[in-house]
Amino acid sequence: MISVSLILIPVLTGILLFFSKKAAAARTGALLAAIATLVAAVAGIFFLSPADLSFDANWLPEFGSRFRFSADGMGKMLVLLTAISFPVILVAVRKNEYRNPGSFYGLLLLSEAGLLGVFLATDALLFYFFWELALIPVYFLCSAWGGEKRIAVTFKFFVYTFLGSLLMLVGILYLYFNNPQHSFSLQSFYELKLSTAQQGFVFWLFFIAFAIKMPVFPFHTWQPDAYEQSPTAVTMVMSGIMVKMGIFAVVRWLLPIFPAAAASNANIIIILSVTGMLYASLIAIRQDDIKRLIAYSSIAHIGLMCAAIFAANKTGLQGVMIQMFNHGVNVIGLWVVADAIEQQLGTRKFSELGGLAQKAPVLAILFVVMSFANIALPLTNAFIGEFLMFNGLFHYNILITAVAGVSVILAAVYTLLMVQKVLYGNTSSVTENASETGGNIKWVLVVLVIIVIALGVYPQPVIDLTNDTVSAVLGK
Amino acid sequence: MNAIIVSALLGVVMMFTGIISQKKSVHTAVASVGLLLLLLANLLNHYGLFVIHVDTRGMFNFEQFGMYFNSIAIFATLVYVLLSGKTIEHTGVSTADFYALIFFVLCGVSILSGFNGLLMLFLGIEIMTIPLYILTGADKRNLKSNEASLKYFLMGSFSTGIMLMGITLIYGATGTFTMGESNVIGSGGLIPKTSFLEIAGAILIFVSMCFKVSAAPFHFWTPDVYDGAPGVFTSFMATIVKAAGFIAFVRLYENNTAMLGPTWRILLSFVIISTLLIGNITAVFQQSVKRMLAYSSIAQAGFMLFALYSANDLAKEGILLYSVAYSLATIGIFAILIKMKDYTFDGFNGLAKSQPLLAFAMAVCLLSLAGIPLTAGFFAKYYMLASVVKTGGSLWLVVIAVLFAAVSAYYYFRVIQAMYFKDGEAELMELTPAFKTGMLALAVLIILVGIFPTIVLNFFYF
Amino acid sequence: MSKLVYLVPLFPLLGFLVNGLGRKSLSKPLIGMIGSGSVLASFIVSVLVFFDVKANGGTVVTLFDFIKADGFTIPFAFQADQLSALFLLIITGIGFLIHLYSSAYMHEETEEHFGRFFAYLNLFVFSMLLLVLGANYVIMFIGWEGVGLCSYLLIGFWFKNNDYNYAARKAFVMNRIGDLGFLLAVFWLLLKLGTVNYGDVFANVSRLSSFDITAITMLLFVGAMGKSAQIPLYTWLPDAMAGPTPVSALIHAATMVTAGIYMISRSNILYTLAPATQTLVAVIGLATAIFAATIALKQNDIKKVLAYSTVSQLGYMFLGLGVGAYTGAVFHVMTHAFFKALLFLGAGSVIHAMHHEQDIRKMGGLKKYMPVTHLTFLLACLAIAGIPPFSGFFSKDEILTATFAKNPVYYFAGVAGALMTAFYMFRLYTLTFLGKFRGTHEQEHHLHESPWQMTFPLIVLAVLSVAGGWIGIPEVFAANAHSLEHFLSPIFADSAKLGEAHHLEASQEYLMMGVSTLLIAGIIFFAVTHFKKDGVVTGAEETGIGKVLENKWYIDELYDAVIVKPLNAFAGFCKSVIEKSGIDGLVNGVGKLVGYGSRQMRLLQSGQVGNYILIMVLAMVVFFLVWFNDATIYQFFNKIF
Amino acid sequence: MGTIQILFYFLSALAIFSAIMVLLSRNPVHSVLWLIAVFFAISGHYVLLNAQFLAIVNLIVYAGAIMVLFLFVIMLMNLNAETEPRKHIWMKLAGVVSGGCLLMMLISLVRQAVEMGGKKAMMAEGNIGLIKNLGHALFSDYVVPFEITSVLFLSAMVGAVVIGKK
Amino acid sequence: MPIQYYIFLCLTLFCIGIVGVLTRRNAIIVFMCIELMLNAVNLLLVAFSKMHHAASVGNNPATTAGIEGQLFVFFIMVVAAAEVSVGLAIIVMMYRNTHSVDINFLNRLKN
Repeated sequence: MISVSLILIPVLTGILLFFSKKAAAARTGALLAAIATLVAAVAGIFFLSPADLSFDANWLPEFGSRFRFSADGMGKMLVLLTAISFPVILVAVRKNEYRNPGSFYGLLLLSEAGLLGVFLATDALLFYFFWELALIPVYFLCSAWGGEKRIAVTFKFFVYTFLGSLLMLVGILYLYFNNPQHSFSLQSFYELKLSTAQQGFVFWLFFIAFAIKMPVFPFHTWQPDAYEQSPTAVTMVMSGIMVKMGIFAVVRWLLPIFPAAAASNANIIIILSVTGMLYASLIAIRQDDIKRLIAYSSIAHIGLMCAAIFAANKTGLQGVMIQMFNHGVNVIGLWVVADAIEQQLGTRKFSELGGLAQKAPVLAILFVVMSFANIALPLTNAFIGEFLMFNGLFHYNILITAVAGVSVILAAVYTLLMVQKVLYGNTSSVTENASETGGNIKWVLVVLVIIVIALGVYPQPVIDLTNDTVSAVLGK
Repeated sequence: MNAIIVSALLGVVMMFTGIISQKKSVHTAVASVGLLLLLLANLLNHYGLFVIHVDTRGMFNFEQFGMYFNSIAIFATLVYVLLSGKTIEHTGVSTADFYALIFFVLCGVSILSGFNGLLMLFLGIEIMTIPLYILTGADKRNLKSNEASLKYFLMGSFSTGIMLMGITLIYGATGTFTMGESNVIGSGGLIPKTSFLEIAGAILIFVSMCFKVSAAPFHFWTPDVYDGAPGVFTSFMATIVKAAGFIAFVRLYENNTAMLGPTWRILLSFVIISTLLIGNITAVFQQSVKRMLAYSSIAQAGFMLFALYSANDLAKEGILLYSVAYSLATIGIFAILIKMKDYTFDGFNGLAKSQPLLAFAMAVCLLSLAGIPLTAGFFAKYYMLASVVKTGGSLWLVVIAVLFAAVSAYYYFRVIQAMYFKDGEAELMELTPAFKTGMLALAVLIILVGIFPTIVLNFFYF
Repeated sequence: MSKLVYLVPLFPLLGFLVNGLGRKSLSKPLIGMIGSGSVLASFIVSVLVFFDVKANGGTVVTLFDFIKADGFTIPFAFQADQLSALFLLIITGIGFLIHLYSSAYMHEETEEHFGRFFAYLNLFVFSMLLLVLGANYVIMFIGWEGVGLCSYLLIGFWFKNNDYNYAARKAFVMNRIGDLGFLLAVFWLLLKLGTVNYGDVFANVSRLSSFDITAITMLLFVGAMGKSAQIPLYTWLPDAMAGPTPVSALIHAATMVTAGIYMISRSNILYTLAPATQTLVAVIGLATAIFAATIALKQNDIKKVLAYSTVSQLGYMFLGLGVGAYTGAVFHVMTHAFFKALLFLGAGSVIHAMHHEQDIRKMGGLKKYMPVTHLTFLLACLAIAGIPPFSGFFSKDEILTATFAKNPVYYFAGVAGALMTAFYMFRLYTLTFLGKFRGTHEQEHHLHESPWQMTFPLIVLAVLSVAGGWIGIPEVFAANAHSLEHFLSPIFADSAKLGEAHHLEASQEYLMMGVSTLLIAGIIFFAVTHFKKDGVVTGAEETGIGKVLENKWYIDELYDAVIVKPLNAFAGFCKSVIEKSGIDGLVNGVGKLVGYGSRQMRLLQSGQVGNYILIMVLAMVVFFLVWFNDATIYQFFNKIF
Repeated sequence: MGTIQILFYFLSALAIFSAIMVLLSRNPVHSVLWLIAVFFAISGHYVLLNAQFLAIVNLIVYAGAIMVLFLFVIMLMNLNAETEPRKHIWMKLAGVVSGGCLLMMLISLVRQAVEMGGKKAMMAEGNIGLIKNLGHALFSDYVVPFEITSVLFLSAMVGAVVIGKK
Repeated sequence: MPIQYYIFLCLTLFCIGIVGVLTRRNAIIVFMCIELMLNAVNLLLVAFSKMHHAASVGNNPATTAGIEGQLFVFFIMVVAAAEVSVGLAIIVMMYRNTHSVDINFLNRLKN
């Protein structure tokens, strides 16, 4: 039952918030709902029996589709990530002014519901529903509250992902009709015995959808623009959680259903991903905008995750699991900083920034920590994930790992470049009057930094949480 | 049969209402009540209660399917009249006559949903289209309306000629007009090639039916006519009439499992692809929302043609759902569009600010047309795709359709973008609270169907 | 006591947290005390651990399981054994002295930055301790990257200066290149052995093929190249002199840069089994030793000379490792830590006195102003030059002797490098302390000896520089005199078993020592007399080979032209061409194509009924044609999918 | 060749010739007249086929009522040869060619339709074309469509009124 | 007569009608050509009707087989009459507004 409340709390509050005119009420309401969701998620994951996270109700019996929820380790972890992220995001943007705050926060909560649904659904049709439900509010958020070029950019994003999900729908239908039980349930999909030829084509229908969402090179071009133009709160949702949808979906919906196709296409996909890692890292080096740099860095990180998934061994997959959580935390942290800077100084251009370390030392330190988490320094959370993923990739192919490893170096190059250009050096005309950032941002970052370090030192809880998924996926 | 008789009678009633009362609102009220009666009569038909018992001598074959569709069509017309009745009143002097014509069209629709035999098909189509020629030209002073009417009339008659030649050739080959006995249509590659006459006839009928449902490359009348006709009537034509065309099309082919022959599918896939291509691609560059909707209706027709392509149970169920989803959404959009001062995309700029409720309803309708989940349109598209996938092949066709569906998002979202994300003063004619409530109810209905499509389907299957 | 080894890194960590979080509210003396005190506490524990280890042998302390994934477990474990105990002493001991020194040296900084400095220093000590204490390669790697981080933070400590920041970044990135090699080696071990614990790895080397061992050792050596500034990854170290001088002393001379040596000594068994890698290590070490020495000959920045000297000395250590003289290398690490730290601190003292003037051409005659500094500096110079009985003599001699046994070419080249070392060190000494003062009057007026916090470490280190070598007196002089070798023998036991024993004749060894000492003394004499003369230092441009040397063989420029610039250009190409016009262009191109198609297709809708009907009729004709041309097209499509 | 054949050929030739003349006449009035000639020829065919009722109705309804209506309209508008702009020559050519293609296609189909081979239309015999029989069928089996056509007429009537109203 | 003759004749007339629709611009003439097409259909229907009659009359002289073809013609005529009334009304309406019956004259709706 608790899983349904996870969806219902944000949905109902979100709809209510549409009618609230007062900014303060909307903010507080959204925050309370997000916290309530977090409490429910924590309770469901850690304190209640696993059955409480499952839910099964009749929905469309004629279609063989039921309203099925249940969470394995990966699902739990991502639910937790979502539930943690939203309060964090809401606190971080608390001071920002938005037009129509009611709609803004309402849509944010709706997207949370969509994301949670994606992570919980074990029915293909339901999964598809939530997949889109997560997309639509984000589309509206970006288009209405984004930057100058928002309409065109978010529309590209929308059409891109919409196309992907339609292809996935075709794939889902194909599986459905090849399913003697005529059911959309995940379990019945797992039990399908598809021939290699059948897998080959349908695999790509799914994969393209997920690859666009992640995004994997060369399907990534919507991403930097969308991240740049979206309001930062939404960027956080997109890069912190939404991209995990793609990875999550590959692990849950692709690998177990199309093992043969996944194995035979692994080479192509891994090479694409690794190319993307290097490519995005290189481009990141030449960026002049914090948001774009983080966006490209995110592409590089996602590329590694995708490659590690298709390396198809337990270590790599374990790394992907943990990295999904960690990347979410880290990238949200970076966006928080980027937003703090943009809100205060009105620019994100490196050429106009510099010397912030003098003016805002606390922010600077937190930023540096997040940056080092971004380059996976040991004892930060990302190290564990990258270590395991590279290790998994190494089992797949030594040479590819070595090439992919170059991105580790490049990551240091661009991240430190960003740190240097923003924090160090002398103050510019823009940063001259900068001051220390607001308390909410500080505390958000402190919380994130604590998570970063804690999971960097003791990652075992996350590994244990997701172990069942890893064994299940690769056991098939 | 009830629907045919009652709608014909109501048509006559409307004519007399026009004589008795000059008040236009009375006409609308009478029409609404009439539609309710008609709906009731048709529903009674489901239970076997007839107004008059008629022995049709095999001219009709009233099945559940057709009657469900009748109910949908009548219900959609009711929604249409409730939402756009005011505009009909403003369109010309002869409001009552317009309603009478609408009832006659409904009579034609009822014939098409129950016809058995090519004679009734022909008569049904004529009864349905002749009033439309008039409605298209209803705005007599408007040259666009004149032009549309003339074009529609000439091309419509031409296609009637083609259809008649087709019917004749089939008659020549089989000696009958009844469909059960002539298994021609669609028996496709299975029948011996010696029956060239039948094939030729079948192709000609196919062509003229494609014309009626505005499938490319026989769609050319659609944009011009939809654009030129008064907005209210475009709304009617693009939804109920078009859906009826599809029902006739499907019924023409139904029970002919042999139609799954490969050659028919070549023709159909050619028609489907070109319809999707022309409808979607051309819509992209339109500046007028009305004309965009005309092209979009072509694009939607491309999707509906899948029901013919797959020709299975799912397709039949799907075409019903598609009719509901598509008609409701389009009626909703037109209801707002015809209240706009400016039909271009820019005319919608900033609508969300001045009329949030209407913008919301409009957005829901547009999302439904685009096939976004949680709206009725999703399940409509779902059914169409599913029915083709179910046939076990032709995945390539589905993928092409999906690509075009993504393109369609482009022009539907342009309206949403204009309403929500652009600044401007969207100007509307005065709105009644009832209208707003109606629009909201429509949006809720669309969402409801989008979540529980089985409500609609189960309702029809009792 | 060894069980409490985790206390050793704990104190600096606490110091880091206290200083880092409280840097705004604590006073400078308190910060200094916390910073130095925490390291002192570590030192005390280290001493206890050392004696425990000496008495009872090594032990492994597992704190918790760091990563427990499929097929392997990586414990967060500390290993207290002879090697790590020795390094603990060096790190905490010298670390403490340098902390003490810093509390005076950094006095000009504001509280906040003062606190930050000590926090970084403590963090560094913590990371370094993690590096040497880790009981497996992953924990070592944590420390390995941690020290890189601290190095980055400390080089860029004065973050207003973008050159410093650049140097910091360069250091980190070059280290990362090495780290990648390290990481790959760790993966390789995990792949083949499923463990990274030293004990398990070394016990199971037999399960590795010789190719595996060679690859792993090569990759590890790449890591060492980065961290220990060997060719080709050495260029960051001279630049790292941008950091405060105590940092250079601690990180870039005494401790961090020797991490590579530590790692290879730790893995000595692997290297012993990989002769190819050993050769590579020796060659790279030797090349670095000589190459860096040549550059040091012509440098005028006091810290740069020392930096190249460090690179060169590190090269010697690798040479030692390469020829299997693991004890010698570790020995040299220790003595080098003493005298190089001393040199840097002395240089710091000079710089402090000169108000941040680092150019030796503007110094001279400081002897009379700074007696303590001068004396300690001189002792350090003698130690590094290898004059007996100073510490450097013993350690360097041990390495060179070992090389002779392996390959005389190494030996002669090594001696040549030692001569250069003596030359540039005494050039530096002479120009700084002897002759006349060449700076401004202003500077001369302010010249003074440094406070006790700075001189005390100098004196302690001077004592160590002189006497530190006596724990490793060659066996030639007295049997069992080499106590260090005995102490470390458990660590290198396996390698020793495998390595062929090649002892030189005692007479030959005496001869070599004598000749090299004489040569070095000669060079020192020449250098002192040559540079003592006035007017040796002119502003004139160097020419020929001198110019090349002064410009460090143009290696930085070469790297810039061959790697950095092309990479940047390629990145720019990716950004503006491939991304914009290529991939995004393709995506947008599809959109544009649709738009174009739309505009063209619109024209079909000509508005003329005749055309419409014409197309209909043509379509009908086509339909008939299709029908009667069989189903081939359709079958074609269905075959594809 | 019997009378019927001669008549058949004559009427066919007349019909085709008149039909072509409908197209070729520049003056709309002439076109109408030629079309009436076609209708007469077709009525002649009906008579040959012994479809007396249709022959009469064709003359009355088509040649009589409908064509007169056309004539009225044309005269009302005072159309003559000059009022119709000529279509572009290429358009005309395209029209003729595509129409010709369709014809050839259809004819070739019919020629291949073996099942039509040897079948004959009954000439001047058979009584199904008589008013008695037709009327009987119309008011028994075909009464429903017959009634339904009334709806068609109603709608046409309403339509004409709507359009005609000021 | 062999039925092919009728088929050929009617198809020819039908296609002449199509060509007329394609080549003329006068709305009335175009409409007339459509009527020509309908008449071709009518004739063919009657011919087929007699053909089917001829096929079954041998077995049963009293049969009315084939009569539906002629009835269909009757309905076509009815429909044609209705169409003509509406069509001419539309043409007249257009003429009143534009004083032209050229189908290409009105060309506002395109693209």
